Amino acid sequence: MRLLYFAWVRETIGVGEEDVQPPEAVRTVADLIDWLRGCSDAHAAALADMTRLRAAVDQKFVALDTQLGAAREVAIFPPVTGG
Amino acid sequence: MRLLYFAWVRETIGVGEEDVQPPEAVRTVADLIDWLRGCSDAHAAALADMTRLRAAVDQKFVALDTQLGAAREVAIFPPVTGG
Amino acid sequence: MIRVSVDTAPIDVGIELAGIAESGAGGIASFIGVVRGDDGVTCLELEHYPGMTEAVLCDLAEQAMARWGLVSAVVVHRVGPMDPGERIVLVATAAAHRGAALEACAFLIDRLKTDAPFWKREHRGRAVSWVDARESDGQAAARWAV
Amino acid sequence: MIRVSVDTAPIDVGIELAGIAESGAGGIASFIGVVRGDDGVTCLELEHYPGMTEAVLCDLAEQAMARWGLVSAVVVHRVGPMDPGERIVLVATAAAHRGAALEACAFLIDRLKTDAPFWKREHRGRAVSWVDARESDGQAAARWAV
Repeated sequence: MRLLYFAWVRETIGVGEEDVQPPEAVRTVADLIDWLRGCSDAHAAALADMTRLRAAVDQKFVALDTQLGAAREVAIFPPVTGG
Repeated sequence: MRLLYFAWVRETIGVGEEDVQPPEAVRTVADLIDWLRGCSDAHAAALADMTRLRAAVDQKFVALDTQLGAAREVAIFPPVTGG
Repeated sequence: MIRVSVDTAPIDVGIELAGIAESGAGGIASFIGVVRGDDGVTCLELEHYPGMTEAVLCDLAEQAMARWGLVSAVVVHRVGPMDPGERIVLVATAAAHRGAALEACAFLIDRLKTDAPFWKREHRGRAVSWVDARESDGQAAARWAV
Repeated sequence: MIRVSVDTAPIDVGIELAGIAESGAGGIASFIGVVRGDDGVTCLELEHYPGMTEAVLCDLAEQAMARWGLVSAVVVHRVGPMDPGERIVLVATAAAHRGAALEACAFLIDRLKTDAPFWKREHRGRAVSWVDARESDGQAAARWAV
């Protein structure tokens, strides 16, 4: 599974993208975030507060309790601030 | 008193402006229009239907029953269609 | 900053909008009216009441500046003959935030339609006719009553 | 006609708006977002999600075309670093009548703010901070729910 990070999530984790293979127990986006927190201190710091995070699965915005299913690309980022 | 005509009022009367000296009995814009109808056949044709006319006194839109007072410039025209 | 212009020259959108963004403006809203070419019109002529027109447009711009706390308001109206596709009018507003700019822009074009002394005449080949005022314009202007 | 662009190049308003008026458009509404220079910002950086951004903007433009019967919709968003006074975004809509163009323009900028994956970072001299999302943007977008 391809992961993308943006804005301060990217900065704090230190990379913009990475490939991961989460275990079977990771079923939702929230599960994935929870699991990623264990990957490094930087991940733990960036992903500490779930209320400050938003996500997209295969380039569609989704709620954090969304099932990952056959997701190929998951992006995690703060609320958007364009325009 | 200076009179200005615009759009089809101007075209029908045949001039864009003229100076007139209406009698004392002409007190409102409507009185003025009524009196102007007697000036020529062209005036009578242009000013026949009061509901199709609008007016400005000294460059401010006014209702047709407005007193002329010390008006120096009166404009008579159809409803505006700019923009 | 208020800028009002009534002129026979074509309207240059890039120049008009470049001049409007002063310090403090976060958003610029604009509306451009164009001569429609899809109903057989070959030429549109705009007549106006010199002096009164500029005074009305300045007054509307001042109202918009005060009501929406604008940084700038620009109203440029073309007069004389013009071809389909050419610009008749440009209204632009600059404000700190977009809501103010967008609302003030709608106010200016709605009220210009009913308050400014312009008259349109359409040519369709040799046929010439004065354009009638539209009921819907009165309704659009009325929604800005305070 | 729909045109969506996400690019690091400066936005040329004259070119973007000149291209939008096709036959049948009587009115063109536009909104331009500008980097404000009045609160100490020396540079604004825009990051985005390539691929998803363009897809979201196209989808919003298609929604606007259908809902307001537009002739054209243009969304141009700049990314990368930019200076105060520079344009961040241009949204423009063309329609037969002004009401549709003005409403669709407000819809596009309101929904872009909440739906498109852009993130702003402000530089104030050496201090750098990510911009927080605003509650008021969510409210502005919500009024377009059908």
